[in-house]
Amino acid sequence: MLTILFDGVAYGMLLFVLAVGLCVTLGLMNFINLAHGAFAMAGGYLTVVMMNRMGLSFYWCLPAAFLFSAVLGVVLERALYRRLYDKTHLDQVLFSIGLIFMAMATVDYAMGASPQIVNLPPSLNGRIEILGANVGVYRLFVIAICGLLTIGLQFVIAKTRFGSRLRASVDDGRVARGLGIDVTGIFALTFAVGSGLAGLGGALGAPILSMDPSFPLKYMIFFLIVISIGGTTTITGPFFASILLGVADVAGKYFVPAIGGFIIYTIMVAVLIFRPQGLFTRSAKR
Amino acid sequence: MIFKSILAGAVGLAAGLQFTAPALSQETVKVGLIATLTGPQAASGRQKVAGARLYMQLNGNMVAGKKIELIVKDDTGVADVTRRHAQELIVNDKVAAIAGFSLTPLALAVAPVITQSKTPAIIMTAGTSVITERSPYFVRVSFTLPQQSVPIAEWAAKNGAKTAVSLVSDYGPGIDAQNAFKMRFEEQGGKVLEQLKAPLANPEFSPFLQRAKDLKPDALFLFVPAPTAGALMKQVIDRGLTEANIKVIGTGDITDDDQLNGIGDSVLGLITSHFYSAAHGSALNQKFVAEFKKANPGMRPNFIGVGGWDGMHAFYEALKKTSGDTDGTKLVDAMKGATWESPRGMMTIDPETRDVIQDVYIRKVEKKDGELYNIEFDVVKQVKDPMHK
Amino acid sequence: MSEAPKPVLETRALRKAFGGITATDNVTFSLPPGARHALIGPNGAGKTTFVNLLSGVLPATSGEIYLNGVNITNWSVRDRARAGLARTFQINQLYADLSPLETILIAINERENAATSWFRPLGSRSDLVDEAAALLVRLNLADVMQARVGSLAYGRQRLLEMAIALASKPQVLLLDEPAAGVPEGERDQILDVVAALPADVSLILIEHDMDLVFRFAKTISVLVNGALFVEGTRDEIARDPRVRQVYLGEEEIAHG
Amino acid sequence: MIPESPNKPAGWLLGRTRWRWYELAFWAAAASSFFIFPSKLMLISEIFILGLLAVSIDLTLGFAGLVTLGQGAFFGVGAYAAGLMAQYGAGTAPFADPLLGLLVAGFVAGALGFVTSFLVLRGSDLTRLMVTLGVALIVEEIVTQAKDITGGSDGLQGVMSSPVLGVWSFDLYGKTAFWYALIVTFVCFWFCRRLVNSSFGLSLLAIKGNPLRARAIGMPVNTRLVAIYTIAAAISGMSGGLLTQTTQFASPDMVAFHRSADALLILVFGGSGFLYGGLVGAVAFRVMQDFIGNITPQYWLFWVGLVLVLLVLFVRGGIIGMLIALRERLLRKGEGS
Repeated sequence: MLTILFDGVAYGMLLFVLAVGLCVTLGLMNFINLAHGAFAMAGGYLTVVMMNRMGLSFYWCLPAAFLFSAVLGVVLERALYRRLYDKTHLDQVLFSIGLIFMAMATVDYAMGASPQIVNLPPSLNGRIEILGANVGVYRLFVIAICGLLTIGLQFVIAKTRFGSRLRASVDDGRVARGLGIDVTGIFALTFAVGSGLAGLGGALGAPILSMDPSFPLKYMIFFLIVISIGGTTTITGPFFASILLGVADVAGKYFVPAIGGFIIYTIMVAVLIFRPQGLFTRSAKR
Repeated sequence: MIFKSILAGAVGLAAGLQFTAPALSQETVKVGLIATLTGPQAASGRQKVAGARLYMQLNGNMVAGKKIELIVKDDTGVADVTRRHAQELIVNDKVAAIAGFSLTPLALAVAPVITQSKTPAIIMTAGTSVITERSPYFVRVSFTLPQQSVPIAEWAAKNGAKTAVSLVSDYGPGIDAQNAFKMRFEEQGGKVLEQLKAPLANPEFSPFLQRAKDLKPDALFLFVPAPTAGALMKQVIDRGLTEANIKVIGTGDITDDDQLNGIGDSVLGLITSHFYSAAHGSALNQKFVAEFKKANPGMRPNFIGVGGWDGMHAFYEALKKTSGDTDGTKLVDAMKGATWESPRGMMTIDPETRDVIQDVYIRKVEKKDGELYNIEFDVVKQVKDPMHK
Repeated sequence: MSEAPKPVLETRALRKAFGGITATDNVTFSLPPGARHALIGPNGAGKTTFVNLLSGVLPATSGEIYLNGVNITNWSVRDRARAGLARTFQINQLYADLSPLETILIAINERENAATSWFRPLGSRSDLVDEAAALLVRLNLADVMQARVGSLAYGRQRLLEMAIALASKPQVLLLDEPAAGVPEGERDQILDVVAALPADVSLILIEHDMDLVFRFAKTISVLVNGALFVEGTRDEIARDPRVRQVYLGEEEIAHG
Repeated sequence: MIPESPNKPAGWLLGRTRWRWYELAFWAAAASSFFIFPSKLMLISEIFILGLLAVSIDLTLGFAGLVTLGQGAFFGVGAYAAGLMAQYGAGTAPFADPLLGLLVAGFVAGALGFVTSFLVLRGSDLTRLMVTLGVALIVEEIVTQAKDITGGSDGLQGVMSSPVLGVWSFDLYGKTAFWYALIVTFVCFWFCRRLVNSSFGLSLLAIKGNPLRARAIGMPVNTRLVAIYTIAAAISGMSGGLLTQTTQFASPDMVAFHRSADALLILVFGGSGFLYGGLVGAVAFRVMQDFIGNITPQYWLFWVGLVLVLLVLFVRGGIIGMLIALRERLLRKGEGS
């Protein structure tokens, strides 16, 4: 039982790292970037290339994936995304679907359509007993990394000057601008960090989820669910939403395998019906 | 302004059509190959096309005085596109036969078209038993899931497994495999504790695997479509099922030759049953593997690639037998009962069911020359699909 | 004016708070039939909030609103409109891509329950179209009847804004700064239209422009900080020193 | 477009709803494609069907301003409804009748549209996109899970409809399918055209343009939105039924996300809010797919993505919007000289 909970938490944590950047940038600029998964894919494939082709250690891949996706993010943001801030949501959706298509075809061209598999270093393989639960070492590693990241993010947002400016900008961009906060700059930085986190999530997920070119589309739905449940005003909302989603998905498939696939969608629609602003938004807004 | 757009559309349509406009020639016999070249199943499509092209490259494109032309179409894995391509290939390109079909629904979608037009359709991949019953013009050179699952069920029962759990992808072939496995395993005195089905588009197998693990069976039988197998095997290893003394077995799909090296050493020793291994010892297979690798750098032929090869072979031989007559019914009749040596070993088209009869091997994953291979160590000769009555 | 019998529109202790800020503070007010009433007050006095409460755009925090003696406090914007309470908006709420004719037809169709007709083409009810056209003629918009609303001069858009409200043949009409932002040259047209409104329509005018207020209103309420500061006839208000102090004085400074 | 005498406003309004020569030309071209491209009948039928789906999205998006990412749900439900009618009614004449099947498809999809319409009334564009997407995903799950009825991942196979009106059976060349799809598409389109040109259509524009103003006029905004959402769902369902009947099977990818996405792209590609945008977009999209697919079958997605990105960045109103802009520029130039 505990093992299932543990797996669910690990899966949820991974989803959180993958999706958190999207939540914050959505809240910040009210921009729907469905192509967020493409940044995760970039990180995942970088890991594949670094490990399988260049033979580098998995541990090097994680920071590299972060940096790679972050740079990619900032370049695209400056070059393309910023032209779309004042367009309608529909335009943004179409634009980012277009980007997804391009990313999928590019990866297909460069890396082939087969799923790429990453082999973990021996130190991360195997299973250990914790509190009577039999858990995979790698999942423990994922939880540890994601947990640290979450605490780190929370710290940055709650305690630093950048964090307070970010919060102000998310709360009300117009007022923040009026106060002389460089919302555009904050956004570019947040976008980069968010993309970088997605890349890191892709790298972390590569050994579990296997990378193939349809990754951004496959996970887009999960991101949307995280946002719609968690809201976009804080990072605690998406965090709890991700954990809830991970646990519900894993437990659902474990206990009722026949209808496991339904559970997450049902949760999403139920939340949107009863709490259209998200499940965790109000509590998170104090 | 709308008129202009119509004009533009019409001109564009015409421009688009030039590329596929039928260029009829009496000397040419066309074969339509409908493969999935984009989307999640793209890897299988490329194997198939590579196998078919390789056959033509090594055996020339002249058969019975006719030039064979292969027309490749991408169905993107969507059934109505498969159907439209089939219909257009038959009606416009006047192909003598169509071939391909990476998934069962894609094959089933063309059944009414080939029956109506009396066009042979050679199934190179899809593996649900029922397909060949849906039209008298289906001929299968690949395999059926029950055909692959029954031998491993027997092997498992013989090797001391009393209980088993099966985990398959939730679609036609998976259910076929699961049922055939259960049937034979229980005939041999075993007990299948639970039949688990994971959604076809499922990235996370861990809850299903955990459930299988918690049921503590002697054996876990797995089947998923080839491109997903890598991810599943990773999670099987990661979940520590082997350490829990559960014997992981399955059909060869999960140790797909194309991906085996990517999965890594952790699958060493895994036992599967399948009709093809790139390590098959015959001279023909060694030549096939070598040429395939030469023509497609970075790829290693798998059972789908060999299906592409044999599909072309079946057509070549049938056309020879009819002396170049491309009448669909005659071609299908010519294929019935045909026997030949494939890179996989000897195979026959069952004259009754038009389904493939072939040897099924029990193999173990081993390392050879620094690469992982499925090494065959036992064989069940000339297996018929057990589901056909 | 409280002695007037059977008010058309009435509020009792109406209150609206945004967080800690009270934008409308215990306003009890009544409007007799055929009234020509102006609501004035300094910037931020809560005039527009009050109109939004009356028309249902904002829900009241507490208190009640009555239309013809019926409690409409919890009615939707739409139900109030159908009951005869029409309004214009301080900032034009128009359809830039439609023509004035269509714009007016939308309102007339709703009034006549003709908007659910989905099969007959627009314009097949020539009686309704003629009525729309007549209204536009009355408001001096005949020449631009078929133009794109977005291409009209600002003053004419303000007229159209009023025409929409009139098209629903309201009993009570709330005019939210009809002349706001209209250049001097086009102002008279608006004043003429306001002056020529049918006598049986009860009017509430919110306005900054004192010329307009004094030319048009018979009674005036002054709102300060969301509360009703003073009420009276035009002359009473004009003479009231407190009003001069809080409001008119400020105006003079602003104008001076 | 040509203003008539301004003192006859009713005539002016009526005149704007009259059929124009270029509309007639469009449909004439559609019909004559039967003779021009006899080898592409299936593809053209598919274009009609896709175009009709896009037109139904135009009703909600282009006229009522509701964004949706899940029209595929209605399309798929209609597809399965028509398929099941034909399959279970096979042999028994009235049930396998394609026209009855189409009506049932429309009705079932409309019913689903009606029920789910209440979900899209609230919230922002973002929640709408996600709710519609969520509904489509759930429908997709149901279709894959309910194997006994829908055939699961394998889909419904061998759906044989009776001959249309008892006379024309569906043939291999797709001739019957072509005319059947064309006529159904035309009738549905004609219906939509009447709808948007009516008082009801005008009131939708009012809601799209400014819901606050519409309410202040006394318009029951939510009722209207429910109505149009339901109608659009029914039309989507009929287009889905058409696909099942002309291709003789139904499969889960008729409900899949890419259906909704494709249809939306097609609409935006063609230009939303013109009603013809969906049809023009479907033609252009398929031609492009065919064209690029023939050059590079593996990577055509890239070019589609690029076209989308460029479209969003540089073009307003899709193909039709572009043509209108071009026409206006030409007219202005004409006046200038």
